[in-house]
Amino acid sequence: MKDIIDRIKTKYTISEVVEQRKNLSFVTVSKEQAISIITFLRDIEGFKHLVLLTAADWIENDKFQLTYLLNNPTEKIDLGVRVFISRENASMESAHHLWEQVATYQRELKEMFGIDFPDSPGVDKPFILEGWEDIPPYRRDFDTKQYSEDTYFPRPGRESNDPAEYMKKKLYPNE
Amino acid sequence: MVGPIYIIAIALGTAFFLGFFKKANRTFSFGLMLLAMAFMTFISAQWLYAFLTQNQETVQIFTAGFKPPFSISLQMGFHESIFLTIINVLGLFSAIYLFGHLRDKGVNMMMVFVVLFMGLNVVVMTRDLFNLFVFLEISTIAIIGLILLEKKEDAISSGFKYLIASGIISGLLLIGIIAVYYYSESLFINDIIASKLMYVKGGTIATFLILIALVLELKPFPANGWALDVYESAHPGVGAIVSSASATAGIFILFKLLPAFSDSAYYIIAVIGTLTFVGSNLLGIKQNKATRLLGYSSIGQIGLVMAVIGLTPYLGDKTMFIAFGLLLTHILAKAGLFWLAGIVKSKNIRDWAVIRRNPHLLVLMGTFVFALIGFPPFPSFFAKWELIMQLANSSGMVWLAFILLGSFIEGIYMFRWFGYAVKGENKDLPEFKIHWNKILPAILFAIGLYAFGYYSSTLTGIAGKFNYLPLLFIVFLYAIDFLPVYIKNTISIAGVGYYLYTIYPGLEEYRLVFGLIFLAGGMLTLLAGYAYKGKRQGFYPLTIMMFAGLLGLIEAKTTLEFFFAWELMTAGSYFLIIRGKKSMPHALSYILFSVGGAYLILAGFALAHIDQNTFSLDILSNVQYYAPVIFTLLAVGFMTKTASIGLHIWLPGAHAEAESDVSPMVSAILLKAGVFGLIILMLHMGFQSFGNVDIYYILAWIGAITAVMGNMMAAFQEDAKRLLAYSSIGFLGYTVFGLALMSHLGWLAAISLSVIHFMFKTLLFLAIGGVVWRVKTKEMYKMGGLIKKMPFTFISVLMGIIVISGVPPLTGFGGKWILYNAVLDKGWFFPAAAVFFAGIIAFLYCFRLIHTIFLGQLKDEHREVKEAPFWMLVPQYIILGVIMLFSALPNSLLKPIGEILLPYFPDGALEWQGQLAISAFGYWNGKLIMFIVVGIFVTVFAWLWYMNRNAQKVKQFNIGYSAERPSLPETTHFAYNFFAPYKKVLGFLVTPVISNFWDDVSEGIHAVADKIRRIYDGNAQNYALHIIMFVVVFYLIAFGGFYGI
Amino acid sequence: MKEDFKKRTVISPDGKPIEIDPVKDYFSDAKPKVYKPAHPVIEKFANWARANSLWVLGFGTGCGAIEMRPLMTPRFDAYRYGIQWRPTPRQSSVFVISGYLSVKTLKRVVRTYEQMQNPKFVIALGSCTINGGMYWDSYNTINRLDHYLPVDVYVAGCMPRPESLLTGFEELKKIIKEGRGEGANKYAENFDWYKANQKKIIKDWDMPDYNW
Amino acid sequence: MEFSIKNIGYALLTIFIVLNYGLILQGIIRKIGARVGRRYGIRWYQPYIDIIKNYAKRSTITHGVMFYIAPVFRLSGGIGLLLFMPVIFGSEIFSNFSFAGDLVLVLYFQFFGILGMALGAAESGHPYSAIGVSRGLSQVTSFELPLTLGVIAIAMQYQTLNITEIVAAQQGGFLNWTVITNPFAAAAMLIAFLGAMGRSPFDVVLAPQEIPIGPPTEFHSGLLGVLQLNRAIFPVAKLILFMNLLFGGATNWFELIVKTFFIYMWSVFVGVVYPRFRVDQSVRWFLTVPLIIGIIAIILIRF
Repeated sequence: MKDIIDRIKTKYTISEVVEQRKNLSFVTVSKEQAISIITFLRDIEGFKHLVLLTAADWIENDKFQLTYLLNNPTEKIDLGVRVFISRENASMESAHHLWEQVATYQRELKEMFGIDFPDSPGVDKPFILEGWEDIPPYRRDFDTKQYSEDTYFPRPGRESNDPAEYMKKKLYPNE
Repeated sequence: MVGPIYIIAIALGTAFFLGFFKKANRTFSFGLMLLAMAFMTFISAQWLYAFLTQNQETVQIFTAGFKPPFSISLQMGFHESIFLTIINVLGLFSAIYLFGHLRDKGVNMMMVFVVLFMGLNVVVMTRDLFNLFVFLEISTIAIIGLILLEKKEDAISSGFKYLIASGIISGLLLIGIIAVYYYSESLFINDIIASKLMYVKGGTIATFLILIALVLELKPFPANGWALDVYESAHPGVGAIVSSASATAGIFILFKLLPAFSDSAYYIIAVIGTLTFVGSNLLGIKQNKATRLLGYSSIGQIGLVMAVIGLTPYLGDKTMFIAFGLLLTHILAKAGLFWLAGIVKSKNIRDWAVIRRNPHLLVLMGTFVFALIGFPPFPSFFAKWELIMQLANSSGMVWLAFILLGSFIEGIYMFRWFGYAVKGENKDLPEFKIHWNKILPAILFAIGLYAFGYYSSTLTGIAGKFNYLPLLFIVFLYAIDFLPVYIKNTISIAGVGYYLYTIYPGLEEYRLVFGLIFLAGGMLTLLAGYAYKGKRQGFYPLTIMMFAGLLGLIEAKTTLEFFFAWELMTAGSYFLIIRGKKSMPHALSYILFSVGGAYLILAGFALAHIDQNTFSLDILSNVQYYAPVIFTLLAVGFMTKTASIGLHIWLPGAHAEAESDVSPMVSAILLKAGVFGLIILMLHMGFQSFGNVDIYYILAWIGAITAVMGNMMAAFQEDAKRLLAYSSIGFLGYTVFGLALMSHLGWLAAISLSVIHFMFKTLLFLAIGGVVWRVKTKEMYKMGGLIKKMPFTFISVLMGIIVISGVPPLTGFGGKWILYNAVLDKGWFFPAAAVFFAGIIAFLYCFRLIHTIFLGQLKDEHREVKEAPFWMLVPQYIILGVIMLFSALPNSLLKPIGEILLPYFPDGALEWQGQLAISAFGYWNGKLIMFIVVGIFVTVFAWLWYMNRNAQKVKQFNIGYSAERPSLPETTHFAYNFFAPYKKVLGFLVTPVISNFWDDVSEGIHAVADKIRRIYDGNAQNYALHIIMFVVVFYLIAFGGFYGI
Repeated sequence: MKEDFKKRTVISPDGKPIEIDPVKDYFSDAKPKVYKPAHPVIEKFANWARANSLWVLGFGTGCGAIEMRPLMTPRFDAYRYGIQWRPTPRQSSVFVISGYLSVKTLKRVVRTYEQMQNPKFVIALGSCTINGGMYWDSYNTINRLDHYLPVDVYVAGCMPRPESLLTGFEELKKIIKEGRGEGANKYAENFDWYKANQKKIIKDWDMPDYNW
Repeated sequence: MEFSIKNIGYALLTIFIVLNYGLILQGIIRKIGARVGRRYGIRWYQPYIDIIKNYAKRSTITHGVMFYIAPVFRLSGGIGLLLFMPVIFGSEIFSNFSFAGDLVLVLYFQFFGILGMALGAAESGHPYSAIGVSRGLSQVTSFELPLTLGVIAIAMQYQTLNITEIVAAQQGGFLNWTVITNPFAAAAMLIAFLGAMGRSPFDVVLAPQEIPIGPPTEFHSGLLGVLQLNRAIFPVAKLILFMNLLFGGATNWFELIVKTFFIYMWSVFVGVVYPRFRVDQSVRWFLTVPLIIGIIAIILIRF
């Protein structure tokens, strides 16, 4: 694992390395170099399989974090490539030319986070939400509870309990 | 009476006199020349008239005052007068035709022209061998002059080749003449004949040389490359002269000198003639230059005439009639075609589509082409008929086969050429102008063809008089072709109706049934014609031509009349078929199969005619020899029309591409002609077998396989009309099977199925035609849901398919029931099982037809489509009425047919009790079934309707679609490759093995033609070599084999 | 709206351009009807038959679909109560909404419900259909099914066991026999209200108001 | 024999009996199936309830005229098939309209309903209907060939197409039954019978999970009710046909019920044992084994 990261380092800049497990590491790279690094990993280092592409909203830093989780089936190791991109006009280079299925991930990210992937096939087509008009629901500034209350006719009288509290009260009422 | 010597005098005088007008006034010179030609024509015609009407004796004219052998003598006899008239008439019209050309080229050309005809005249008349040689040379040189004066490079080159070739020939001829003179001491032909030179030692070689020279003069295959180049490059007017006039003279010389040769010379001439006929036509196949193609045809035709002369021992006193018939047709038609080639000026036959800009020219071309192939009513038809009859009668089977083969091959390229003219793309082709002087001769010649055709029909010497009334009606319709459709349609229907009315009382038995199918059916389908607007140029004469042929079949009492009608029908239907949009290749394969089939029929009739004095159809009943062969020939011939398996490949395309109202004519009606033929054949000839093999059993299998394959292929079609066409093939398979059973029930099934097939196929083709009319496509998967737009058409189709599938209570079931009983009676279970299997397969295409067109999803484009034209629906609903009548009262159809069959098949008839039919095995009451089924149906329907009277009407996408909804009608309509799983299993059965086979045959013929054609490389030396080699080979064969020993 | 449902112009065989509005041209736009019950005697008999022949539409809308399957097995054997499964809404009479319902699924559910024939019954299975259950604050699942479809029987629980579902069916039978199973008519009567609720959350409404 | 008004009464009686028998048979067969699977299964009278339920549906939609009358075709086909056959041998009452036509009529009348149903299903515009019809027709054509061979063999054996006479010839003990006297023809026909009944392995036409029950996928309410009536009558009519041809007919209703029940069980047994065939598989199969058996039957009868 280490030598792989070293080999990447000879060519590219890696800003942070996190070794999660023996066979799982994460590297943080710049937006510009990301696709190039992934291509290198796929073609040279044998990470033939894209496990997933996902995003996280770091609203505090005004960033989205994209994670490309790659798998090397022969070495049985995983490597996550993290990219931070700006929340404003979030956009990232498309990787669908490397794996066709990436287009689907990117479509989902476009819908749920509003991250654009120019030139990705069908990226603007609705994925799960048909005709969504609000801000993308996975952004942390979207208040899902509020939205649900405004939209879905909450039944009056519904009580929500914290399960732990509730069970504690029920099982040990005297404590 | 003006003496024949004046012909020479006038010609010479004019030629001489013209010299004075060098450049003065060309039109005047031309007038003078024309006058001379006219006078020459007049003289010869006058003699001919005298011979024909006044018992004129043959006249001998001696020049220089001595008697032969010391003088040049001319003879004017009956034959001479005919040939002279032909040649001079041709000369006269050639002159008219060449008016502009001759005027431009000047007096020299005119002089040469006159001299040419003088030469030809003398060649015909002279009785002096050397004189013959001289004038032969004169005319040859004159022709070369005509060619060379053209002053075009290829013309000069070909003239040069001609020169070399004729040099060799004249050399041979001259040596021969010297030898003859040496041995017989006379040049007077009568003396030579009398001297029996053949039997003088050394005389053999002399006559041989003359014979070979004369034969070479006629351009035998393959030593004729030079002639082809001439035909191709010379002015078409000159080509006409070479092809017609000089060839005529050449034939006459041969004819004249024939008695001088030994009897085996006949054989040689026959061999060379036949070889030339077949070989030249074979090479013609690959041609696509019009004039060269005509050249091949010319050579072939002259070869045929040569063969006829050579076959004199077989033909006896019919030789002259045959030879004249063929020659006359050849001259008129070929000259006409060459002239047309001069008008159209398109070298490539593909560009002849341009001729269509003037439909009358097309009519002329059609006349000439059909005359050449030997269609009625042209002289060649009668000549060929006699030829084949006589050949068969005197056991010339091999000759017969080869001549028919050659004729067939000629048909291939002539019809291909004609097809291009009728159907080719003519948008970007250059304009052409028609000068009166060019078109007039062609028109007169065409009229001449018809006139001589009529005249020859009176000479056939059999009692049967042809029924020319329908033909006159065709001419009448042609004359009023400028009128709008509805008038012509009314007239046509009235004409057919009137004719039916007049002949109805005279029709009996099965002729009545088929008469009604042909004529009443014709009237019905013609009704649909009212739907058309405009003029529909040329449609009505052709339609009536087909119906005239069909009714001729009904009325025919003799084999000749039958064959006449058969050919007429073929020609008419060919024209109808080729009218369709993309029907050029299909029409070609149709006509080729038809012509091929017709020749088989001809051969069959000829063999049947052996040792019988009459031509009555009854000769088939007491055939003397070769009965199974005759049966096979005729059966295969008729089965080309019923499109039985192996002979069916012409049908789908032809029927599918035809116009909406033509499809029912050619499918529902025309195919019955084949059935009718088979019926006549089987009734007359009875049981036949090859050794132990029962031909009828084979026929039954053919019928069964046809039924299975036809239906199977129908099920896999995407094109609605093609589907119907294949279904016709299948259904005719049942009919053939039924006929092959040779029992009362089998025939009852076959004939009633014929009637039923006529009804439902007319119904379906008209209905589908109406749909195609509206939606402008034949691909079924592009339609769908049309029931809402065309409910009336839908009902027609629904009834039609119920009848096809044989589901009770409609009348189709009757046919199935009878067939079952017939099979149990006969015991041929395996073919029968195939037939019933085919009946079930019919469900596949029936459902597909109605589903993919009328049910399922309506397409965007068809949302505003209207119901089919009213006049298309009228005949459909008349037929529907009749179908319902026959369904409810089956004995109204079956009982009369049964009574017709009773005299022929007295055993096993159905017993009728009211509407209850009882056979040896079962029973069937059509009326009762109808009542019961309708009763149940109405009851259930009334109940259901009451239950659901408030049903909500919904639209086409309101379907439970797995919680989604359809988005496009195209993707929701399940139609394309509908029976995919079925195709996966049984698709191998419908791989186009048979089409491939025929394709291979045609490829093969083309390849052979192409190989052989390479000997014509355009090199004069090679051509000369060919001639020499021909002589050598001929010599070796002649002296090695049979000649003079 | 999908491309296929936008207006388009095609050329007819005659060469004339035709305007096609798929939603109008290809779908019936009739409103649902209220069907009056027949004469009480007949209706009672009919209701008995309806109650004893519950044809359930085989459409699992949420996680509860897994609870329906055991009903077919020998352990629970719902057939003995006259409960059978049909593959098409046309022939079914009971629609079991099995658990949470996302907006996307709701669109299909509405369409399918409307394709069923009157009388038709809805069993709402699980808490999610009652008040949203554990998805009560989700941006994408509904909270109350009865705002979109008339519900005959609720089966509470997360998830209810198959036995509960069977009890629900028995309850439905009771309701039908008593002549209270008029959900379809209720839907037709309050059609505008239901439609307004549905359209409020189904944003790309590309179908006619009532899917026959 | 002539048609008279009392025939209608007899016909109604026959239809009534057969309808009830058909419905009960349906229920019982399903019950048996359930018991084999250790379930209680439906109540034996469940088919009745289902039919009543469907008629009690209040709303109906229609896709067009053909859609509307397709069930009518189907039921008319079923009833007609039944009425054109002698149901009880020797009984004037239950011979119905068999005097209108013979075996050939019965064979071809089967298609009346099939064709009408196919057309109506197609008009619904549902692609699954059309796919189902395509499969159905393909399968019908293929089993029809061995059936035809069998029928020809039987007709030759008895020298008649009259069903009553065929039954008459088999009287006098089971050794006279066609199934004993002409085993190959019987085998061919019994195999074709499997196809005709449309049960597994030849039930790909209806394939509920794949093309929601195929052709009738759009039928509902009263229209479906009519189809259900036919599903009760038509199989029984076919059973009676095969019973008449192969198993000596029946001289009373009890005999008929026993015989048809066991003939039906034949298709049930096969259905339980074999999984579903694809169309191309079943077509291929019908055109091999049963076809050969049929050919052997013909050869035996011929020589």
